[in-house]
Amino acid sequence: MLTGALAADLAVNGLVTGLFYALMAVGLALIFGVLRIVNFAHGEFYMVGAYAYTIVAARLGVPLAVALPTAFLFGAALGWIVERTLMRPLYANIATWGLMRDEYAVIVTFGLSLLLVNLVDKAIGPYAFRAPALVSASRIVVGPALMSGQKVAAAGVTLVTLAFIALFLRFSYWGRAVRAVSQNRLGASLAGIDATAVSSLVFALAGGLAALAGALLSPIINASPDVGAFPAIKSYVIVVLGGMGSILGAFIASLLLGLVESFGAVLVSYQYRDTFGLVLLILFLLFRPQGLFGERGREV
Amino acid sequence: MSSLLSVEGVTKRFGGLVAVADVSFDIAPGELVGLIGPNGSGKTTLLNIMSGHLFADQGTIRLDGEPCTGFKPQRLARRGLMRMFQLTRIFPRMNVLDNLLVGGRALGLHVDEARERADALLEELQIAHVRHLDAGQLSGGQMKLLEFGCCFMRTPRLALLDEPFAAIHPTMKEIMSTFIRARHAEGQTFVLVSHDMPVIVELCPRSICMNAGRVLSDGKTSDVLAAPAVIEAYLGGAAA
Amino acid sequence: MSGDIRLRREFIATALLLVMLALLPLVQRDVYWLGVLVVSAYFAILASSWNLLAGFTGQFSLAPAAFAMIGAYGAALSATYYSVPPILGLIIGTGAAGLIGLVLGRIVMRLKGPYLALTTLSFAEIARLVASNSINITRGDLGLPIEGWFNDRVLWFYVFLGALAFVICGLYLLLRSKAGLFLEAIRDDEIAAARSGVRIVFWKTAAFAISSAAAGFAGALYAYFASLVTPELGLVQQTGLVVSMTVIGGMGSLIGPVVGAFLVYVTSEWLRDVGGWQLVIFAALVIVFARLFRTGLWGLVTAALQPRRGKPA
Amino acid sequence: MRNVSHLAIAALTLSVSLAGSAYAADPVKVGVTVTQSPPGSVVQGTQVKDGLEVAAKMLNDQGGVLGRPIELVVEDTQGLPEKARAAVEKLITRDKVVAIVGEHQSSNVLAGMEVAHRYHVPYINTNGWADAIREKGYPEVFNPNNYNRRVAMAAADSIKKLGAKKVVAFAENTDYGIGLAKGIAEQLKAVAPDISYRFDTLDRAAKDYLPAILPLRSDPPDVVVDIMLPPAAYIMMNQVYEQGVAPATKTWLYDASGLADYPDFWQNVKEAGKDMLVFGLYHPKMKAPELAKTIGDAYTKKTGAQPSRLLYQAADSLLVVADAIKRANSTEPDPLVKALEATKYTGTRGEITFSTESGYKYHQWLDIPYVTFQITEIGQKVADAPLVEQAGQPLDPSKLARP
Repeated sequence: MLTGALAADLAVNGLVTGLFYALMAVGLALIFGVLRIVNFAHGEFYMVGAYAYTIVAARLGVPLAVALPTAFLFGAALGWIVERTLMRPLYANIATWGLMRDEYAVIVTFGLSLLLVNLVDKAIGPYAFRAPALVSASRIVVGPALMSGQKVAAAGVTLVTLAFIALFLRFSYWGRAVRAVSQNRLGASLAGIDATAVSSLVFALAGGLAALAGALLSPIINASPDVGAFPAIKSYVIVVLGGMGSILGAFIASLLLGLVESFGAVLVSYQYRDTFGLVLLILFLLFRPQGLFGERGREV
Repeated sequence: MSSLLSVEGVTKRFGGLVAVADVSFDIAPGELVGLIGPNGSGKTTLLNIMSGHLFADQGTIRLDGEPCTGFKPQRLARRGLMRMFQLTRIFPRMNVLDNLLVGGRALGLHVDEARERADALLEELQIAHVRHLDAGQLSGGQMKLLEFGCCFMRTPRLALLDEPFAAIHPTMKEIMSTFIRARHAEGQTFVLVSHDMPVIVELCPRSICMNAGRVLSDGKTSDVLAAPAVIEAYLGGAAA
Repeated sequence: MSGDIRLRREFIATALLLVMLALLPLVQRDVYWLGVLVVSAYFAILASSWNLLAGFTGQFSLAPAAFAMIGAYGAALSATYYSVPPILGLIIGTGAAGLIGLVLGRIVMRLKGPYLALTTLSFAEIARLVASNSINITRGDLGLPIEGWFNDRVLWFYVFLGALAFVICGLYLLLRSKAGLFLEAIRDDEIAAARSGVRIVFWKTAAFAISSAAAGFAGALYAYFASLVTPELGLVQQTGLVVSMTVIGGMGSLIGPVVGAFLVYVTSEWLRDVGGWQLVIFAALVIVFARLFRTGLWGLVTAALQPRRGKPA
Repeated sequence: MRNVSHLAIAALTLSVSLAGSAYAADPVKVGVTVTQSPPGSVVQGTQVKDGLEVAAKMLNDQGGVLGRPIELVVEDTQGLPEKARAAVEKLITRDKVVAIVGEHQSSNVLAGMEVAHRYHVPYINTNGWADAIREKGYPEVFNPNNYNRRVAMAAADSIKKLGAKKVVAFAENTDYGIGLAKGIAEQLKAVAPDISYRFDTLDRAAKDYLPAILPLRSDPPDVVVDIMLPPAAYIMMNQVYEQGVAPATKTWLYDASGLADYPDFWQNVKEAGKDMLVFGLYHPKMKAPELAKTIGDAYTKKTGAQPSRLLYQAADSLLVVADAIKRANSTEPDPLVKALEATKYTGTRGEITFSTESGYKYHQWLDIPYVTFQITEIGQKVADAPLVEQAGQPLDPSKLARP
């Protein structure tokens, strides 16, 4: 039943979805690369971004060109604060802890996620907010596929942002510093790189990107307190597939997951489409922990 | 054959590097063998292979003549082969007494038996006063003593000690060497890895010197240390 | 103080706590509050079982709620399609959770830290998604209604309290045996434990299976109590609550999770009428405790009881 | 997070031997369960809540019932059955209400009425369409609102009149959605067996239905039937339009859920709503009793919004209870249930009576009026949307405007 037209449709839509995933996952991969932890509050950065954009654009009536960066900054600020207040102990000597490093990281980020979700739920309310679309066109032809203008615009912004991030990591001093620290924290700090500052930077960046993703999609998904849970889980899957900590891996894995879900939903099962990624995650962790491209092995 | 542990043509490669190259020797019951050699000569790798933490690419290890290559550490432990690590490994969030009990109970001692044994060890190693502290709070030396003790909760057939004396206070060093001497007198078998030549000379009747993964010399400690190859190795090691 | 003395003290404290709870119906017979206490007990069982994994074995699973859900569906499905009696349903639910736990535990044996957390989280999500999307079998999010067992709220309260006591006693017996020693050893240093001759695979898998079974037991019991089983039982947020309760009460102690569960749950119900910021407060508490008082409330209490021996915090 | 705190009340979803009947105290408390937060339809919930408040105010201005004012006790269900069930338990055990009204989602009615049945407290189903609710045959449950069988018949007739050969329905994964989707299947088999019909069940919490929609692009059906509620329905409609499936020259969009008169309809859909055919339970051009105007005006005064079917259904639910209390001259369950069964009350949509036949007709107001109309302009008010099927008359294709 898979006609050429349908296949093209699924491919285009899958890739676009993958782009959005990437915006979330890259940040998570950066954090893991530098700190060796999974941020279980990543989805809440996304949620905060969605609200920031919606409130700034819809309530305060600020132009979208301003609202989007505002969302990014919101997420970045949050990420920075989180790193400063909660992540510092991770570099401290943890031998004497009642809690070990990994447990601490999981509990704290997990608790943070609960905190943010409920804070927003109480402070702003459980209602879903509708955000103004980036463009009003409700149908645009994209190659073989049709797509809502909002989606096309969001995809465009995403592409630009990702390209920018890539250049930043590749060429800027701080970009190189980030890569150095994720390869060898000790070595990097011996080489005079401020690993702590890099950690802050990475958290801010990750927070900003996730928030931007939330902002871009809020017109489609409608901001609500628990809106982050889903994209977060997707990005966990992606980070594992791409090889924990590998940025390029995360990007490619994002597109891949997008395609897998898009085709799987039609060819395999619509009902269980969301389990595909999770099954992949488990299989990868068990049989190919270094992911598709990562070199690093599982910590045993 | 009377050998307790026999290493036959064991070889281990890491990528290009040959860490252990066709090493063979036997250890008879009751022996106290010093395993010496410059850094990177393959001592620890060899020990890891003997204790089941690494698997040899070639060659076999025999315990009482039975091949036990590829056995997991816990299985070898149950066979009475005890390993003390160079980097101390204890249970930081458990108190000192429980640290010892783990070994005893795992090797099938009854609670009370294990208790008595532990108390005796604590006295002998002079760390009885910290028995109820969490091991994580001990000083480096005390931790070493504790791990040392863990190896003797149930008299091992063979104790593999990796640098027990490295970087600890002389009195603690003394406690351990006394302990070793006493047990050796009772017929306990040891393999002792150390850079501390005086201790080796003092404790070990026999020594095996390795360099670049090979056995340079094996025999009476004094002869081994006198062997030109050995001296060369150490000087070379020093020069390098 | 030695490990088993500490454990015995915690056990006695827990026993006293349960006895006090058992007296509550004398003063409070309001069905609403009895219900709240029942749910608290439900969470206390979940937290205690999770604590066996995270607190004593160092396996930081994020699937306790999922196993409770599995237990609940085990009971509900067998009741719906084979109309088995509640007792049998309980056994089926517990068994199903325990069996799946055994398999999962064996699979994730070698995984640590974030890797273990992610794998168990994914498993939990898969379980929930399957439950909520297999509409023809489970009626999906609409939930599977089952015949309540009995209706007397006071009786239910004692059933759950009994179940909790049962689980606590089981854990106590397990932990004071050599198993407790081995599990803690594995938590602290697997290699050292292996060196000492501890059977790592066996004990880790066993702990996972037992913990899962206990969670499944709680879930199955809850199914008969609520008489409606929905996939929401397996939501990650439910796990979040279990973690919070354990951390606040005190991880790695027998009594901590129980205290945490009743404290967090009853207070949050009690605060419900005044704005319902309770969940915000508790989430914040979790972070504060993890950051500053890593041994939880119980740790603070014991520290206060014997100031001269500063316990590691 | 809500899902957790809801567990507590969920704990109370059990009958209790004590506290059998909600005994009355000044004032007369009536319990209300509505959706006030997602994933359920908040818009529906708000309309119902406002409608009930308008009706309550009107009643109280006229001196209440038995000389006592009516007090509404409102609980949020989030559209989740477990919470609905818990809410009803709380209302009965804690607040001692004399009756429950307002529920507007079938799954929640099915969960909540169990509790009401156990405590033997009257339960007025304000907007639960699922036939299963009636088929349970609970004496406490009354249905002065629409039922799936009726929509199914209407939809089947319309589809037949449209001369469709191939029909696809998108149904939400609820008792309402699945129930109605199956109902239409049965009716079509009865009236037009040659029409090929299938339905996809969509998760109302999902944000992306493309995987279900894309396959239709290559071979579109003649009619796409919507059996979903907002906000999911809006997302689905937009994506169906975005993919050029419907409304399109080849394909009609038939709304079987009465979407068009939701206040936020046009905020959420644009072109996607134009040319849509709507099964309507309310249209200003329908003839209605005096009371409708009174309530309608009060509602517009209170909310500034146009009257809607849910407003009238909500109002009638409460008015029927009040009427029964007056006739029974009591708030005790038994007399109340008896009085309700004997209801012959002219509410805002006509004379309400409850059939006692078993099956889907049990305690159902059988002949609630409905119409079919077509949205012909973006942003069009329901009032201006031309009727293509008058109440009680067959659909007239000549009145239809092809997209």
